[in-house]
Amino acid sequence: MNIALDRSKLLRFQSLIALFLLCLGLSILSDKFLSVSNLWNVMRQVSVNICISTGMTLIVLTAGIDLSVGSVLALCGAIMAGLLKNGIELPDSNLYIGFTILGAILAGVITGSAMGAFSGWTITKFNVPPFVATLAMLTVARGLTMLWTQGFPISGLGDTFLYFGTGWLLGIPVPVWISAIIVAIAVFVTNKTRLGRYIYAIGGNESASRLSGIQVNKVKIIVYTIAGALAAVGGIMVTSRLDSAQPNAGISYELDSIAAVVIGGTSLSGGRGSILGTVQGAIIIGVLNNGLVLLNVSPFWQQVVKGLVILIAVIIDKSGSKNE
Amino acid sequence: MNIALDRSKLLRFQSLIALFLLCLGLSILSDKFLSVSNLWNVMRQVSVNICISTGMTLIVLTAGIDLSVGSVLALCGAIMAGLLKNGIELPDSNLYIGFTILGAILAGVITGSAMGAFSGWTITKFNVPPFVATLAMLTVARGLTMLWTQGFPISGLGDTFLYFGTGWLLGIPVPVWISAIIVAIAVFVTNKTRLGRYIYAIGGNESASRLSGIQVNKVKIIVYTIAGALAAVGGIMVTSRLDSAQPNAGISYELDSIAAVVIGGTSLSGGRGSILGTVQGAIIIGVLNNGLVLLNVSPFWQQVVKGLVILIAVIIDKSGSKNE
Amino acid sequence: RSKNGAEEPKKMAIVVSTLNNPWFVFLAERAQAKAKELGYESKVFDSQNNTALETDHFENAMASGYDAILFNPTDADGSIVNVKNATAAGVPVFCMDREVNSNEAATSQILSDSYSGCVSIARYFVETLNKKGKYVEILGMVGDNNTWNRSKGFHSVVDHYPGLKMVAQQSADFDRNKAMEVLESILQAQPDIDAVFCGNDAMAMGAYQALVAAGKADKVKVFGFDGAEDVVNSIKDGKIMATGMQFPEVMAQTAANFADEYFKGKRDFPKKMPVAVELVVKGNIENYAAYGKKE
Amino acid sequence: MLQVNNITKRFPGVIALENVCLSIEAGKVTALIGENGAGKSTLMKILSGVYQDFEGEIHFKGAPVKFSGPKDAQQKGIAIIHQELNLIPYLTITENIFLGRELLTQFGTIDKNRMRRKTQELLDRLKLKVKAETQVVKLKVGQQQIVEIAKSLLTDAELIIMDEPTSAITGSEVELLFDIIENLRNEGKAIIYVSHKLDELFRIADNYVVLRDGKSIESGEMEGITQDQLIAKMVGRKIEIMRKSSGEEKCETLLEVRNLTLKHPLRPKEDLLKNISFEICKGEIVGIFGLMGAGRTELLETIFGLHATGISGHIFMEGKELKCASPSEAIAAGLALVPEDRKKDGLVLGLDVKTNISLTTLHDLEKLGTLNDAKEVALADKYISELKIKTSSKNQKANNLSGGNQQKIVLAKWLATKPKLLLLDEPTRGIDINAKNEIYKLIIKLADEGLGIVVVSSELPEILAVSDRVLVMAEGTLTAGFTIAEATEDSILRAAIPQSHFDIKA
Ligand SMILES: Nc1ncnc2c1ncn2[C@@H]1O[C@H](COP(=O)(O)OP(=O)(O)OP(=O)(O)O)[C@@H](O)[C@H]1O
Ligand SMILES: Nc1ncnc2c1ncn2[C@@H]1O[C@H](COP(=O)(O)OP(=O)(O)OP(=O)(O)O)[C@@H](O)[C@H]1O
Ligand SMILES: O[C@@H]1[C@H](O)[C@H](O)CO[C@H]1O
Ligand SMILES: [Mg+2]
Ligand SMILES: [Mg+2]
Repeated sequence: MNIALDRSKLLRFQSLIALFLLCLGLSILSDKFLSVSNLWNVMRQVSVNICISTGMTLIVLTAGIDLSVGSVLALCGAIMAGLLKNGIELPDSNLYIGFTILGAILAGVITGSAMGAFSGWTITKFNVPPFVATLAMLTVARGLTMLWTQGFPISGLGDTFLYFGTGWLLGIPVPVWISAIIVAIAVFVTNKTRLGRYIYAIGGNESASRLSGIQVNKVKIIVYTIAGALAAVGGIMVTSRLDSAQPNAGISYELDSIAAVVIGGTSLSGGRGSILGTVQGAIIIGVLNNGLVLLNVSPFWQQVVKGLVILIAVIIDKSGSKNE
Repeated sequence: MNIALDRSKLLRFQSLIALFLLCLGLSILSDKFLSVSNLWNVMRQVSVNICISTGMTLIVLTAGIDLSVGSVLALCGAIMAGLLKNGIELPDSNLYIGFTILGAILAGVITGSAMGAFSGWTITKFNVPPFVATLAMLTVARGLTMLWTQGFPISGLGDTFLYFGTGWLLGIPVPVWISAIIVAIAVFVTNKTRLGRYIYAIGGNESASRLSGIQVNKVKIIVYTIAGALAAVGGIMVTSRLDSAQPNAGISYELDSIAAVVIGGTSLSGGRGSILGTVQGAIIIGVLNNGLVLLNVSPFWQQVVKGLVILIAVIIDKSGSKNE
Repeated sequence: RSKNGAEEPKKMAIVVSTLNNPWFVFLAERAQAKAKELGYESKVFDSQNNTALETDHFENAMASGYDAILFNPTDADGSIVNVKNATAAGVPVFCMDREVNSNEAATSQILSDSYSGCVSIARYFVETLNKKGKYVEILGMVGDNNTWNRSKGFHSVVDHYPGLKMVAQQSADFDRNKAMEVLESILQAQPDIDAVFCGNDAMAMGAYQALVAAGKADKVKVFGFDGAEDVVNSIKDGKIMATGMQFPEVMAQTAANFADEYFKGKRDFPKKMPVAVELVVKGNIENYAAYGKKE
Repeated sequence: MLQVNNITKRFPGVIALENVCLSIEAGKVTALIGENGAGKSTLMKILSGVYQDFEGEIHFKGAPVKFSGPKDAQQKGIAIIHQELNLIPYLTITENIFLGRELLTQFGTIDKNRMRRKTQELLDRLKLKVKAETQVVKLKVGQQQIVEIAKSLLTDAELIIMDEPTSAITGSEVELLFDIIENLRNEGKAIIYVSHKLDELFRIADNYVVLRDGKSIESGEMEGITQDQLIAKMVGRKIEIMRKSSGEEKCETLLEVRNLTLKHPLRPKEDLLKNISFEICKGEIVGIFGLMGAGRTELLETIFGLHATGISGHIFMEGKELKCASPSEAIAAGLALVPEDRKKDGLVLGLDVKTNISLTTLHDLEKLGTLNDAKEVALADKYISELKIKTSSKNQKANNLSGGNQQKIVLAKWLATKPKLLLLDEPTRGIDINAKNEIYKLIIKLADEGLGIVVVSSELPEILAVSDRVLVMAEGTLTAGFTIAEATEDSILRAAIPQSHFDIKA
């Protein structure tokens, strides 16, 4: 009577078929695709999306959503860059505080966490739908970014800082390391810890979870805070890669991120899905972007093709995992 | 045992408090706000959002979502403008088909409906989550717009066509007429017809609806088709107002539209909400945009203020309608 | 760089900041046409105003063997890294229209000078308004450095005239529809303005339409920047006062020619080659067409 | 009227029905009985057109039929009350009852007034005192069940299937339903009645059909058969029906409730609970009886910390005052609540059996901050075997289990917390007689181990079977308390009938 395959097993294969077909097609169409350097290339490019989509997955698993990731990323990147470059000057007290790289990064991550926590707080305390709360945060964080940067990029952050976005370690790009570590932790948390279990339970049935003694609000706030922190980590990578914090960085990242989550098989109504599915979703999107360029598809056609391929990938997925 | 207030009554008041407070605040801060001409101004500006948000409301009521409204709007506008201005030329057969305004509009609306129907079809036939299906459509429709326009605006559409966006009829701007008529029909459909009833039922409990013999898939396809057609109507208004179809029209309209729906009290999980609520939501957003400009708030601060006000509006709403 | 020594045909990548704006579409199109004319394969990459995506494009372009990059950067600072990486890998980069803030990074930069372009517009602005009046400024995207180059160029002149009073400054994201809506609202608060200065021509057209709807088109003077088709026609009809004509075609063709010469062995290019922005007004409109001089 | 031949229905990995045959006569009530998971609901879903992929054939009114869907079956004359409520929460009663078969005006619009009138008639006939335009979400489970009944009565069906129609209703509502069934039978309609309440079957059924493990075992006439014989056919062996032998022990107070009052969340002038005081001793089982809406659920929820506002009075657990602020505090104090609506409040339906069982005790399964799989599996195995949960695997989704087995999972997850006081709200709703018996045994065993247990139930026999003491509630007040020795059906019922009923009659 062993009908039910282990859930985790199933999810791991969820979108692999689509990804495999995509890669197969691309490697037939272009001999450049399967080269080692191109594959690292793709992986480095998807790192940021994997990083923020990991947080997004946790949120979506609780049946929430976070539209603010892109602007929180921009804000945190700008704060890091600004502190690193200019420190804080308090003109009247003649005080100047300089920041080390670590200090600046910490400040950025704290900012991201605080923004996430604030969203989580409005969502749980005032019962504001996550869509609205994070839409408001999207706008607010973008505004704060503009205020902080006055609309100008903050550039020239020094070679050490560049390492996070452009360095290599043991033959693997640093951003890939960062996102891999984050994914590993998130997989561990979702599968092996209480918090992870609560996340699934809340998304599956909030009221039953509450009755089971789970502190639903606390868990939700934690999850939004984590997502904010991960957006900040994304901000480190983007800023470091460009050696510059762009005031309009991260625009519409929320769509790419949610797309990765959903293509990876996580249900927007919560309770079902996995981090590894999301990673596959993000890679599918990344491979697609890379492949369309390799194949020399014109930019206008690219959008049409990209839309259709995503659609087909999800359809293949669905039919592959029907017996779930 | 008369706990249940009439649903329709409740919803009609849902976001009025927030809207009222907002208007009160603005009329204190700026003496220009409450002038008749400014109010028509706001109403004209929100017409497009009301129009597409009406379709969005129907979709959200079925527990769906449509991210493609903005690009479908752009595509339909471009097709209308292109046909109106250049007709269709088939070079090899030496054929030229000219289009009247009515013909061009019809072609646009048919395009919009077809795009909507296609989304609905993929959602129901292949069980693709609406988020993904319409995200794909967002990309595809934008690509098609670029292909059709080759990236250049199509301008100079003639004075008659301008009437839809800029004309006045009986002292009321034509776009306001158009959106009012659409809202009236949609209110009628949701409250007085089977289709409306089924839309609520499907969003409330899809499997129970199916058990009641409702053709769930058919209803969904109809709803996405209507939303596509309404996006096309939005396209008429935008194109006509500008006397030009912009290839990048409608970018990120989906967020404004969903925000109007949600601020108006419609639940993203479906089954609950109303068209009139959405109208109020759209007006809140429109008033806010208008107010911030009237007060000449600096563009940097605008986004911060806008985000916070939306948040507060929803919180007021929630506490106002707690006894729902 | 092919394995057996036989030269593969060279390819040019054209990386532009966005295609959501006809001006850049035109720039990309012209570059592509010129490359083709010179006998090269080329491909257009759309960075969608996103510097990180631009980085991806650079990487992808190098991975798939492009030999030169005709480049319209998203950001003067943020794009430096991309340019450096490419030139370090032996792929020359020719900047078009917008610059990167580094003298060494790019092989050559063929630039449109927004700042001085707006200085000329501002002089004409002061002159037509007779040094006094109320005006509105409509900015482009606030996170875009072109927005500020233009605004600063403009204010460097206009701010010296106390009679000229800016009554509102709002952003409309380089978008025609937004500019119209923003100005509609501004007109409610400031019904008696004399002029509108817009950061690009799309917004100038939107502003003009708002004025038409409000019945003020003949009282309020509109100024744009770019030299887009609609605005050139409108200047002819006296609807819009002036614009700053940029020459995307010239820049695109120069960049493609430079790349061609680079392939043929030339290495010493001017680090910076400014392409002046010319003031277009009704008086000289006969010399101009959309995005350039009349043939 | 209806003939079913050799029906087989498979779910992935499970054969739910195997060569089932039965025949149903017009003008008769046929009882369909079987343990939880025997396949009753599955069979009913096939007969009402919900499942279309099965082997075997159905003859209806002499001709073979194949339904294309539920609506088709409905149009051909088969109506069903599903075991699981199938209502749309945010639509009104009227809208639900007429869903998919709305009455239209001559203009093609929805005829709200006519539908509302018809609905109100039906509701009046079923004595449900709510307005037809009330949203279903605002109804209690019992009231929703009556709406489901009303839905099936709307059209003139030839065959009416009732899958556990009384699982959430009590006393007078049940009587009403029986009257209606009687009328339908007299009109010559056929009725299939699925229930675990055997005494009901003896009152209304003419014939019976027994299913066991997806196979049809036997059928015959109710006349002449005894309850024990029926149970034996169902279970495959004889079982002893439990009854608590009440020993008088001295009381060591576990829970003390003093002057508890709870305000109505919306209408502050109204109290849902009025000045309630009672005690529970260690090792004692207290049954709380009341009619629908008496406030029993509210009482348990308040004790469990689900109504943080509007409370006055005191609750002491082992002498320490409980703040009633949140379930997690209640759990920490040693309380456990098995809620009335298992789907809404009890289970995470999309998760598997194992995960649901362990949800309340995850901190015990942690080692170095990591959940220990082996411990979790052991916990699940323990309760699956102890409570005889019928599931294909501990990794089966809770959603795919039969109703009774779902209830056992909820019990399991609370027993796992090793509570001192167990609050059970309708713990055997929808559970078969055998499983019920197991649960009674378990309740009694737990009490013997020193747990205090509160059993809220609408079934008098159940109350009388397990309680040491019976409390009766009506309209939010405690109207009577009996020791089990004093308690009689009559006295309990008398105390349960709200005072206002007498007022109206007087
Ligand atoms: N959708 C499904 N997927 C897998 N298995 C199912 C599904 N529905 C029912 N089953 C299985 O089929 C069997 C019969 O279930 P059914 O619901 O018909 O039982 P029942 O007799 O109505 O029980 P109860 O008295 O508890 O309501 C059970 O083993 C159940 O787990
Ligand atoms: N959320 C609510 N909003 C309004 N009234 C409510 C709510 N919950 C309960 N009530 C009312 O409170 C009273 C007590 O309900 P409660 O559920 O406690 O009764 P019960 O004895 O458990 O009945 P049942 O047998 O239906 O479970 C009822 O009159 C009910 O209508
Ligand atoms: O000239 C172009 C366009 O006008 C655009 O609108 C902004 O960037 C500039 O470089
Ligand atoms: Mg059943
Ligand atoms: Mg109850």
